[in-house]
Amino acid sequence: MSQILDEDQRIIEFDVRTDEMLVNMGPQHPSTHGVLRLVLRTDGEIVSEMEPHIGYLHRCAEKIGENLTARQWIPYTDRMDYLAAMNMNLGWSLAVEKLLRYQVSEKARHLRVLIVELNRIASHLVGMGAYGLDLGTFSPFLYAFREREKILDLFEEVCGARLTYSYITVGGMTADLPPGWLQRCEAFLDQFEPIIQEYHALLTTNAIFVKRTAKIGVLSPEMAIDYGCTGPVLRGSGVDIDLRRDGESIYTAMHDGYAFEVAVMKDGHYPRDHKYPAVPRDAILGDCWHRFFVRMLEVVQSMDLVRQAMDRYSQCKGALGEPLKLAEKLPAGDTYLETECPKGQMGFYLVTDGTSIPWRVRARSSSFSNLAVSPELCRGCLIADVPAIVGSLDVVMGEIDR
Amino acid sequence: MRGTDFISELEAAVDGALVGRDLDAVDPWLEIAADKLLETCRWLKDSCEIRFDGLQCITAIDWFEPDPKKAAKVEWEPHTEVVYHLWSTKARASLVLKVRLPRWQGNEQGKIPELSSVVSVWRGADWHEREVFDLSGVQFNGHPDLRRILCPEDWDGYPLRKDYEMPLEYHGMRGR
Amino acid sequence: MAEFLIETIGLPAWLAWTCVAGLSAVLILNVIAGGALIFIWAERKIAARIQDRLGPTRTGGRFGWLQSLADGIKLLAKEDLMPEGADALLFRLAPYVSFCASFCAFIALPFAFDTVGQRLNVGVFFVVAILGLEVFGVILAGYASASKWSLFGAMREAAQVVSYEVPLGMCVVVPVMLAGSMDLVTIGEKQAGWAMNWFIFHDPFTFIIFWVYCTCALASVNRAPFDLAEAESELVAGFHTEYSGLRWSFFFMAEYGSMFLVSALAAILFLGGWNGPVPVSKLLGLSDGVAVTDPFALRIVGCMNLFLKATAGVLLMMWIRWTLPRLRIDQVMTTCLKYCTPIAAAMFLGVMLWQLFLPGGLVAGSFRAAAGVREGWLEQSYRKQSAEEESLSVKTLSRHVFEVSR
Amino acid sequence: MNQASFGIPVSLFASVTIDWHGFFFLLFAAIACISALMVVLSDNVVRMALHLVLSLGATAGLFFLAGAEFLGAMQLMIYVGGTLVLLVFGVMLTAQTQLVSLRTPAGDRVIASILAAALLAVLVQAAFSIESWQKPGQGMVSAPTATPLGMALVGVRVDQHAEEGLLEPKGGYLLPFEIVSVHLLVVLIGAAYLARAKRRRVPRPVDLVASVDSVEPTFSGNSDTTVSGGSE
Repeated sequence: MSQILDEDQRIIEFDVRTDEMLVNMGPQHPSTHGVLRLVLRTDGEIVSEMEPHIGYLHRCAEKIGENLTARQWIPYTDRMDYLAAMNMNLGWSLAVEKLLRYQVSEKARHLRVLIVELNRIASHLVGMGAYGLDLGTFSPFLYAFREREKILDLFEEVCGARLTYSYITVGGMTADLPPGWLQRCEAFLDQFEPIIQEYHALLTTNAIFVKRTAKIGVLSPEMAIDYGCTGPVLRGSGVDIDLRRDGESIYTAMHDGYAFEVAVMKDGHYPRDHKYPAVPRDAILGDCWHRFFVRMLEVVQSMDLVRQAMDRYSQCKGALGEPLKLAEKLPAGDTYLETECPKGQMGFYLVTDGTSIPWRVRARSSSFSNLAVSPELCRGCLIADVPAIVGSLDVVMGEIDR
Repeated sequence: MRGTDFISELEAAVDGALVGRDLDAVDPWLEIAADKLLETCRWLKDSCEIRFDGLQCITAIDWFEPDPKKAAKVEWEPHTEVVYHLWSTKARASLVLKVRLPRWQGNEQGKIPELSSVVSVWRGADWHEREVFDLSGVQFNGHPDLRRILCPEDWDGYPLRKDYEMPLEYHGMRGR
Repeated sequence: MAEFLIETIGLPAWLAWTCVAGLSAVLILNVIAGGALIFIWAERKIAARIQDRLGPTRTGGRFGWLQSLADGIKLLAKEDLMPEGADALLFRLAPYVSFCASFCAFIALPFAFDTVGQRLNVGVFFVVAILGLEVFGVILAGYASASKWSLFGAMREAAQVVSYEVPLGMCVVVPVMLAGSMDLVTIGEKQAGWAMNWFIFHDPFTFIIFWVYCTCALASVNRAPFDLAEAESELVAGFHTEYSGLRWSFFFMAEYGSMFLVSALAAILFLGGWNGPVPVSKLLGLSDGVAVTDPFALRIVGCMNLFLKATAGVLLMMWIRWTLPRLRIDQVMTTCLKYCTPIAAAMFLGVMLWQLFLPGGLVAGSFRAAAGVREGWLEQSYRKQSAEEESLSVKTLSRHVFEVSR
Repeated sequence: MNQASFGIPVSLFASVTIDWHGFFFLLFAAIACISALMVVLSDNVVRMALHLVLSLGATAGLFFLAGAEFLGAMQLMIYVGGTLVLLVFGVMLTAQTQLVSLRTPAGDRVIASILAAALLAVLVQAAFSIESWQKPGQGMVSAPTATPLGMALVGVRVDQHAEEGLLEPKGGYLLPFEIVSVHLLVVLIGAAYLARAKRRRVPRPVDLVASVDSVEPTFSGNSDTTVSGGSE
């Protein structure tokens, strides 16, 4: 503090100088998603400096990965982004299959798209509900969870678990769909369609919500790419990247034949395949509102994908195919594959030395890089904006700390 | 996926950088000399015609076989390898760079190897390098705030090294 | 009541008056405290219904109506702990200051014609002054619990309530201007008769002023989009983070008390207080229009009317709370200084001009009671007083003005 | 009075009469004086502010007792609601640890008490020299006090013109009232101008991330968590 005093007196003698307070938000804070601690240096209500402290949920999954075979590590990928466990399983399975140059059956491919997109809807619902909680309204959280419960029921029928499924594994799926599941999934999608408009009315176009999120935490496309932000955070800033379309060949092969538009604002407007609410006047591209809106569009996009996957899955003649053996021998070498998860691009790096146990396993988490940009966004905002900004990044601590 | 012209371009731009390569692996990679790393990365991001503007991930692999029996059969000798995964958002292309470092600086136990930080090139590298420093013990010179990110501040040892021993006690909590 | 005690039981005068005073005090306290209990249960039920769930169903009967009792017992049983850095005296005093401020405003609040604790001639002014006191308890609580977060909460709340008193004051002056007196009973009485008489339909300006009043009332009671003080997403629970058990319940009672107060005030000032939309009693010939001589039963009906309107106001507040997100502190301030105050001032001017140019109102009808006050006062001042009329002592003048106005 | 026997020994109460008006008068007067004294004597700044609020609140009570409801409500709103909230704000902001207790040296106390005693003597003598204050008050005047005030403002001096039937309303107090309010407005704008934060020409060198570490040790050692951080 001393060097501030001997500054040029003329400028600051009339200024009302309040001393800086170091305030601790978390790690048990109700608004931060999980155990994330934010140290705010505040000057009155203005936050001059924010530093996130992570590592409270670190379970060293990577060290354990060096003692388990590829299929035995699947449950650990569940616990990383526990809101979208299916996407995590898919990411790890595809990475291993890329190393083995193994091709799953046609039926398994469509089933994977179906299950993964359904899990994306569930994850975005939690994101939307928790964001409403950050801004002070409690009801959307309960509406979101009511719908999510229905998806979890569907998953429970498929693989017996509601949160950490370990359903998609290396070489295929652990089980096929139970009879009548497709009709129940169809029923869910039909009744879910109008409810999306409810969420738009309740949050997206709500005047107070727009006031709390528009022009807050504006992330420029260059900074987003520089910090390695991915997923809705990147698309919220207008960068047109979606790995399902421009990812690695093995990942895009899974989605070829599916018609979908990437939810991003291209030359001034979002895709018009459905009736979406208009963008409010004072929302700038890259602010919290746009990140939230991109997630809401992706829910509708995922619903289309699920419908297409259901048709293709039911038309497939061949057998589903068995997953690989538990202790499958892995060829020496290393491979890296990123898949499009709800929070962003989740990368798995696998280094093997020829035995069935990998030498080194590395999970590149999307929320890890998304959160890295938060000090940049929170500089100079108000205290009440910090949960709004961190909430809009939709971070999950399990994925960050691994 | 990298044409030979790209490699010749790279060698022309930064001489002595390319030390090794393997183009027919599942993910072709190039090996870069440790001291030329920062220069290469700056060239890749700014002046190369495929702009690698995104740093996906930095990983450190500890090539060291702890028990002597297997160590005899292994063909590589112990070293630490830092792997950079880059990708270009415009050209949708990805690239893997590897850098070979000794396990300990000057081979005496306890002094961790040095490497120049690429935070000045990609801001995203900040937290990735802090994690590599925290878990695998690689000192990144030029990093603005190199502290442990996942383990507590005063944790000793680098967990992801093959010869890492779990401490018996930490602030009164029993380790084993 | 006092006469009954003196004649029949033969108590000395002063004791009779003491009993009456004690009884009315207890009556008001229990009515409001009872109301608060019901509102706690109602809040849980409404929140549940809005969020597509059931709310309390098992405590006491099918609709969980004993939930408030269960809450009360839980709060009583909880330990009243105090943070070690806290300032003992202030920490204990704060809830009582807040509770008393919120409840002693009911002294001047009439429930039906002339059934009021103490009929103050400055009723409205007194209630607004007391509303300002409640923030004092909050500041003490925030400061005394010696934690950064509570201090933040207290500062925010104090800034908000103090700044919202300005537009609230302006909105409250409009009905006073229409009724010509600050006495709540007179204001209520002016809106007798058909619903058209209510001040909210008096002219377009008062209609807008009613909604500005609702916003300011919401803000000064710290509810719904303006509940900055206990913004759990940022400040955990604002100024009452450190309170638990009975002390915390005092803050809770104060909040519900002032919620009921503010909506009752809105009912009286704008929605005709104890007068129902249709003057049933006059149509049925039960009362001859002069409220003073109404039979006692009509007072009970009056109370019912006011309670219904006030409860409707409270339910509206609850409904808003469970649908709208929260505003930021600077947005709350800008709505106050940039929106509420200028609009209130403009409408105030509008109502004044309206009164001046259209004293009879658009529909020139006899029921324009407010205008009567002015003519009565002017004629009376110019007409030479004949000797036999009593001298214009303070008491006679006010009664005189009062009769002329009806 | 017919002695209806309700089993209450009515005669017991007949002798004792409590004059509530007098009782409350004494109560409020006592509170006002004692808390005024406490303001001077207590050394904790926040306690001082609290006692000041109590004494001003008690004077408001006295006004209500004297039937001047308008004045009482005014006192409550202006003093207790307005000024003191700002005072407590100021006290709360400044009363960090080192400023909370203000010790007055013994010498000053002696001089202060002498001065106070002299002032008190003068006031008491002046008070009792007015004969209408000798005998105790004859009870509350519960007349509506706001209406005549309002009309006095507009010009109809009800209490003076009672006799000759207020022929034509004189100027009243409207003009001075408006002048005072404009004056207050000017004062407000001046204060706001002085207190506004200057636009900085030189951005204040907020010592960025590095200094966060300097403060860090107080938090990171999770065994000795000092309370300086958030309460949780």
